[in-house]
Amino acid sequence: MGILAAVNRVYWHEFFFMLFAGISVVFAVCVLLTQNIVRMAFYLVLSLGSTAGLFFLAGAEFVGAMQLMIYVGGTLVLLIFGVMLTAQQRYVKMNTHPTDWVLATIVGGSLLVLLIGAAAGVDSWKDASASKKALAELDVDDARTATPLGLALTGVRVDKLDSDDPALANGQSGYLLPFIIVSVHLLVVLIGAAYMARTKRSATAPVGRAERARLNIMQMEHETDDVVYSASKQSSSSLLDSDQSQAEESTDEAQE
Amino acid sequence: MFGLEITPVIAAITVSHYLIVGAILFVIGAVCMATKRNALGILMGIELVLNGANINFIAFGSPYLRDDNLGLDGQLISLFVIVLAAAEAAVALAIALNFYNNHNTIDIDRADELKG
Amino acid sequence: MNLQQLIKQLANDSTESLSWFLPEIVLCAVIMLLLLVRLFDGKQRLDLWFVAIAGSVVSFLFSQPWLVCGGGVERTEIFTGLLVIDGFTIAVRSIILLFLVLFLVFTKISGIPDSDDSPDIYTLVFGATLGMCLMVSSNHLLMIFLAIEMASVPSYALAGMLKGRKRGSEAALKYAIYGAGAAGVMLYGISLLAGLTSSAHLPTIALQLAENLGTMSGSEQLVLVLSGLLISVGLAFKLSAVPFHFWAPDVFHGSCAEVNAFLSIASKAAALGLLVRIGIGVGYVPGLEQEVAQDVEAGPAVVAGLLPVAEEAIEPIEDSVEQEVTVNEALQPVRDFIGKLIALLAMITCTFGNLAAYSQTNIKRLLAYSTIAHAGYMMMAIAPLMSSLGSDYGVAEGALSGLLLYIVVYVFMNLGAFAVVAFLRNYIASEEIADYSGMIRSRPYIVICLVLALFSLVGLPPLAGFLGKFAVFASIADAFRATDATYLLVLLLVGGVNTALSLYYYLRVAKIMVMEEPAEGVDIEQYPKAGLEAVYLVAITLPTALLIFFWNPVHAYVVDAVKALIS
Amino acid sequence: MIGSLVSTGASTVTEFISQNIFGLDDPNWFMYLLCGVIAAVLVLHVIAVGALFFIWAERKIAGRIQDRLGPTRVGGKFGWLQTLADGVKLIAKEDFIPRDADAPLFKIAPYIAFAASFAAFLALPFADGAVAHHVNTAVFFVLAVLGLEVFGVILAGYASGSKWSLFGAMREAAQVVSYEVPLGMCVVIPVFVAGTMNLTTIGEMQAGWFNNWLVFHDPFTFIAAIVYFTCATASVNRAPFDLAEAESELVAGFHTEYSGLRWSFFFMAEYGSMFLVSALASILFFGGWHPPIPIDIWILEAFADPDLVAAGPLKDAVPSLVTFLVMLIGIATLVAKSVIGVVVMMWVRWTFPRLRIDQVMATCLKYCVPIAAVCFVGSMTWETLDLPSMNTINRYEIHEDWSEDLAVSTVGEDGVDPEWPEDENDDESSEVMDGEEAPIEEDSVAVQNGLSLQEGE
Repeated sequence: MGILAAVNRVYWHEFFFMLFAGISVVFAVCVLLTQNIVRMAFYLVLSLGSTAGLFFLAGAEFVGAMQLMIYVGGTLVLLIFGVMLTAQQRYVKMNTHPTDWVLATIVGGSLLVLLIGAAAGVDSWKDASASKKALAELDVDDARTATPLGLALTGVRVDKLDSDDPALANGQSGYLLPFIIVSVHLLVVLIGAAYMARTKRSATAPVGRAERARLNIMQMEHETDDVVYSASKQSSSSLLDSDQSQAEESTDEAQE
Repeated sequence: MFGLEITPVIAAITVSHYLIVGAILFVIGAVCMATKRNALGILMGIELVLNGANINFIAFGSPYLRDDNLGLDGQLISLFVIVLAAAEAAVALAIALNFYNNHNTIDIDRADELKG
Repeated sequence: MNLQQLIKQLANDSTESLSWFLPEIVLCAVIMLLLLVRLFDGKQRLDLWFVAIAGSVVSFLFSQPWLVCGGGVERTEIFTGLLVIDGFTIAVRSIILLFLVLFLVFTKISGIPDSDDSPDIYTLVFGATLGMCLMVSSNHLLMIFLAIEMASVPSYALAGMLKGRKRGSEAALKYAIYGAGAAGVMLYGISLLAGLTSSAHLPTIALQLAENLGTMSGSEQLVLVLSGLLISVGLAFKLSAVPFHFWAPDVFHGSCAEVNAFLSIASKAAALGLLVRIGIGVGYVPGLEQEVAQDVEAGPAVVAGLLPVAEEAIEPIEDSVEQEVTVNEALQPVRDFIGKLIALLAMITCTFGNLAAYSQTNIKRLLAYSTIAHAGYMMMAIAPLMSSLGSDYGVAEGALSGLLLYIVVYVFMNLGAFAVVAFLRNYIASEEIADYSGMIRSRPYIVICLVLALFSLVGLPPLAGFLGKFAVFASIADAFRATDATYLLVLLLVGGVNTALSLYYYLRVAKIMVMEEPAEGVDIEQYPKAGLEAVYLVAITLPTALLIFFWNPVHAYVVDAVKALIS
Repeated sequence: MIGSLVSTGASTVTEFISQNIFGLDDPNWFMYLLCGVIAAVLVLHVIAVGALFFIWAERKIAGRIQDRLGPTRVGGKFGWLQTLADGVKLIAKEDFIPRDADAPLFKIAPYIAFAASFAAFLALPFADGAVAHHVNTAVFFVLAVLGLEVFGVILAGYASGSKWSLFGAMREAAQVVSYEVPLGMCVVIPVFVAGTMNLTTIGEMQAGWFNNWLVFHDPFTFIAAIVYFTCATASVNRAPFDLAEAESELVAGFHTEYSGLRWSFFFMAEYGSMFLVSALASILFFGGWHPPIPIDIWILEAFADPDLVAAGPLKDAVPSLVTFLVMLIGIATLVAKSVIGVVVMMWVRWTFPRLRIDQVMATCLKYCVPIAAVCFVGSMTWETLDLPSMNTINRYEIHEDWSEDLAVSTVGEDGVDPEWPEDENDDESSEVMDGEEAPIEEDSVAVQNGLSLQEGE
C-alpha cells in the first residue's frame, strides 16, 4: 500500500500532452514526407485526430468532439474521396523536386525557429502557475463547456457574468451573428460546390446573346486547346453524383 | 516506477507548449503547400495550417493553462474555423474535380495553360 | 449582471443592430429567394435575373448612402461589438452594392452566365457580396476571417464559372488553393494577435496594446510583428499586392471578363475597406483623444455613446496620463508599423504591376496587372492615414476620403474596361490586343468608351482617374508635410513615376484600336453591331468623364463619410 | 477533465475500489490505470462476446425467416457453438495480402474500424454510473467517434488494390457521410427535449413507467425514433443499405480481399456498431436502462431508509448493495433493449431487398433529411408551447456556477417567461427541477433522480 501511495502523483497532464502532441507532430511530418497521397490522407487523419485529443486535454471537449466529427469525419473523408476520384494509377506518387525540398526546408525551418522562439519567449504564455492552480482545483466532472458555448452562439455570454471588468465584458461578444450568417455562407458554398461538381447541363438555352457568348468563349479555347473534356468523364461520371451529394454533405454536417 | 518519487522531468504544461505544437503543424502545413504538387496534397497542407491556428486558439482560451485568457472566444473561433474549413474544402474539392475532368490530372504543375 | 439582464441586453442590441444590417439581410433573402423560386418554378419561366436585380437594387437602397451626408452617422458597434457601422462602412458598402447592380446589368447584356447557370452564379455573387459587406464592417477578428472566407469561397467557384474549359478550371483551382492557403496563414496571425491581447475585439485589442506596448518584452514584440505580417499575407492576397499577386493574372486570364470585373472591383473595394478597418481598429481608439483633451468638461457620458469600451477605458488613460501618454499616442508605433508595411507593399505592388503589364498581349492579363497596380495606388492612401491618425486628423481624413474617392472612380473605369472586353469577346471571339486593331472603324462608341476608361486608369487630367489619384497623392504630400516622414516622400515619388510608367501600355492599347489598320483577312464588319452594349458602356463611362464637373458634391460626400470615423 | 480522461469507470467506482480494496483515501494513478484496464476489458467483451452471440443469432434468424433451421450441427440443439467453430476456422485461415495491396494500410484498416467502434463505447452508459468514461457531451462524442469507422472501410477498400474494394469503399464513404446528417438531426431531437447532451442524464430522466420514454414525448419524437433507426441502419452499413459489400455487384465490397482474423475484425466492428446504435436508440428514445415497468424504482423504494428519503435523492437513501443491484438490472435492461434493436436490424436485413446506390442517396437526401428537419422543428414547437405529452419528465436544467444568480429556470411554465420574476432563487432546488406541473407523487422519483444527477455529476 505504501508503495502505491508513494507515487500518487503521476504527471498525467504532461504525459497525455506529450502523447497527443507527439502523435500529432510525428504524423504531420509523415504527411509532409510521404509521396503517396493516400497515406498522406491517412497520416493527416491520425494527426488531426490527436489534435482533437489536445483539445480535450485543454478543456475544450465540445470543440474536440466537433473536430472529430466534422474535420476528421467529414472534411477528411471528403478529401480522401477526392483522392480516390482523381487517382489514376493505383498509388499516386508525387515526386517533389529536390530544390523545392531544400528551399522549403530553409524557409520553413527559419519560420519554425522564429515562431517557436516567439511562442516560447512570451512570459505570460510560459506561466505555469495558472496551469498548476487549475490542476489542483480540478474537478473531474467540471468540464462543462458545451452549455456556455451553446449560449454564446445564441449571443449570451454567460462566462462573462462575473467579469471583473464590465468594460471588457462588452468586448466579449456574443456570437449570434456569425452563427446565423455562417449558415447562409454554407448554403452558398453548397450551391457553389454542387455547381462545380455537376456536369454542364445540355445547352437548352435559347440562341441569343448568351449562346453567342458561350460559343465565342469555346472558340477562343479551341485555338489553343487540342483536347476538350470528353473522355475524362468516363472515369468519374458514375461516381460524380454521389460525390456531389458528398460535397453537399460535409457542409450540411458543418451546419449542424 | 514503484516506490520512487517521480521527479518532474518536464515542466508543467503551459500555453507555450501548445503553441509550439501549433507552430510545428503550421510550418509543416505551409511547407506541404509549397512542396506538394498534387492539388489535394496542398489542400491537406492547408488543413494542417488551419489546425495549427486552432490549437493556438484553444490554448489561448483554455482556463486550465492561463488565467488571463481569451476565454470562450478561443473555443468559439475554432468552432467557426472548423466549419469554414469544411466549407472551403468542399468547394476546393469540387473545383479540383472539375479540373480533373478537364485535364485528366490533378497535378498542379500541369496547370500551365495560363502563363505569362 | 445576471442572465436575464444579459438576454435583455442582447435583445435590445440585436433589434438596434438589425436596422443597420438591412442590406445584408436583403442579400440573404435574395439568396433564399433564388433557391426557392427555382424550386417552385420548375420550368424556369421566370428569369431569375429579375429577382437578382430587384434584390440588389433594394439592398442598395437599404444601405442608405445618403445617410452620411453632413457627417450624420456616428460610429456604432452593432451585434455586441462584432460589426461596426460608421460613415466609411456605409459608403464602401453602398459602393459595393451599387457595383452589384451595375454588374448584374452587365451580365445580362453580355449573356454570361446563361439562363441555365444564372441561378447558381447569382447565388454565388450574392454570397460573395454578403461577405464583402461584412468585410467593410468587421470589428472582430472572427468576423474578419469569416467575412474573408465568405467573400472568397464563392469567388473561387465563380472563377471556374464556365465549366468544361481547361483554363477556367485551372484558374479556379489556382485561386482556390492559393486563396485557402493565404486564409490559413492569416488565421494563424489572427490567433497570435488574439492570444497576445487576450481579446478578439479590435478596439479592446487596441486598448490592450496601448496599455502594454511600452512594457512589452522583445518576444512579445516579435509575436506582434509576426502576427501583423501573417495577417498582411491574407490581406495582400485579397488585394493582390505584390508578393501575393501571382494568382491574379492567371485567374483573370482563365475566367471570363464578367468574373474579372467582379473580382477586380468589388473584391478590391472590400479588401481595402477591411484594411482600413484593421488599420484603424488596432491602431486607433476613436473618441479617446478628445477625452483626454477636454477631460473635465465633457465627462464620460459623451464618449460612452461612441464606443462601449470607451467609458471604462478612461481608467487606463488616467494611468497613462501620469506618463503623459494618451492611448492614441501610445499606439503610434502600431500605426507606424502598419503604415510603413503598407507603404512598402504599395510601392512594390504598384511598380511591379505597371512593369509587368508592358509585355502583355492579352487584354485580360493586361487589365489584371493594371488591377494590381491600382491596388498599389489605393493602398498608398493608407500610409498617410496611419502616419497622421494620432496627430493630424485633417490629413488622416483627407487620406481616407481620397481613398474613398479613388474607389468610387475605380468602380466605373474598371467596370467600363472589363465590359468592353466582354462585349468585344462576344463580337470577335478574341481577347488578344492584336485582334483589336482598327476597331474604331466598326464600333466607334465602344472603342471611345474603352479609350476613356484606359485614359482614366492612367490618370490623365480631365478624367475621373486623375481626381482619384490627385486626392491620394495630395494626402500623401500633406502627411509628409505634417510628419516629415521620409517614406511618405518616397511613396509620393514612386506613385508619380508609376503614373508616368503606366501611360505607355494603356496608350498602346488605345493606339492599336484607333490608329492601326485591321489585320489581314479579318473582316470586322461581319460581326454584330453594338446595340444595348453601347448604351450600357456610355452610361458607365459618362461618370468617368463628367466627374470633374461634379467634383464638389462628390468630394463633400466622401469627406462627410469619413468624418465621424476619425474625429 | 484531465483526471477524468485518465480515470475510467465512473470516478466513484475508482474511488470505491481504491477505498474498499486497497484502503486508500484517494485513488492514485495505479488505481486509475487498473480501473482503466478493467473498463477497457469489460467494454471489449461487450463487442467480442456480443459478436459471438450476434453471429449465431443472425444465422438462426436468417434461417427461420427463410423457413429453414439455421445452424444445428455444432454444439447441440441450437447450434450455439457455431460461432466458436467459425472463429476457429477464421483463425486457422491463411493470412493473405494481395500483391497489389498497400500492405501497411491493408493491415491496419480493420483495426481502425474496430478501434472506432470500440472507442465509441467509452462514452456509452450502460446504467447510471456504469460508464467507462463520463463525457458531458456524450451523445456528440459517440456519434463523432462512430463516424470514424468509415475510415477503416475506406482504407481497406483503397489499400486492397482491387476495384471491387475501391467501389465498395467509395459507396461507403458517400453513404456514411450522407447519413450522418439525418442521423445527427434525429439525435438532436431527444437531446433538445431532454436539455442535455449527457447520456446518463438523458437516461435517468426517463425513469418510471414506459410512458416516460422520450419516444412518447410527442408525435415528432416518435417519427424521429423511426427515422433514427433507419439512418442508424444505414450508417452502420447494414442491409438494405449495405451497398459497400453488395455481393451481387461487388463480390464482397470493401472486404473482398480480406480473410481470416482481419476479416473478423471488420465483422466485430460491424456488430459492435450495430449494438452501439441500438443502445444509443434505447437511451435516447426508449427509456435507457429503465424497464418499462419501474421495477428498479420499486426496489429502491422498498429498501429506502425513510429518514433519508425526504432529505435527498432516492439513491442516497438506500444501501449501496441495493443500488448495485439496481444498476445490474439497468445494465440487463439496456442490453436487452439493444439486442432487440439488433434483432430488428437482422429481421430487416433478411426481409427487404437491397437498394440501389441512387435509391440509398435519395432515401437519405429526399426523405430522411426533410422528415428529420420537420420532426426537429415540430418537436421544438411542441416543447416550447408545452403541448400535452405522455411524459411526465421535466427538461433537465443546467445548474452551474454562472447560473446561480439566475432568477428563474429558463424553461418554465410557458417556455420563456416574459416576466422574469426577480426573487425566486431563495430555494435553488425548487427551480433546478421545475416539478410544479406534474403530480408530485408520480414525479417525485424523477425529480429526485434529476437532483441526484445534478449533484452527483
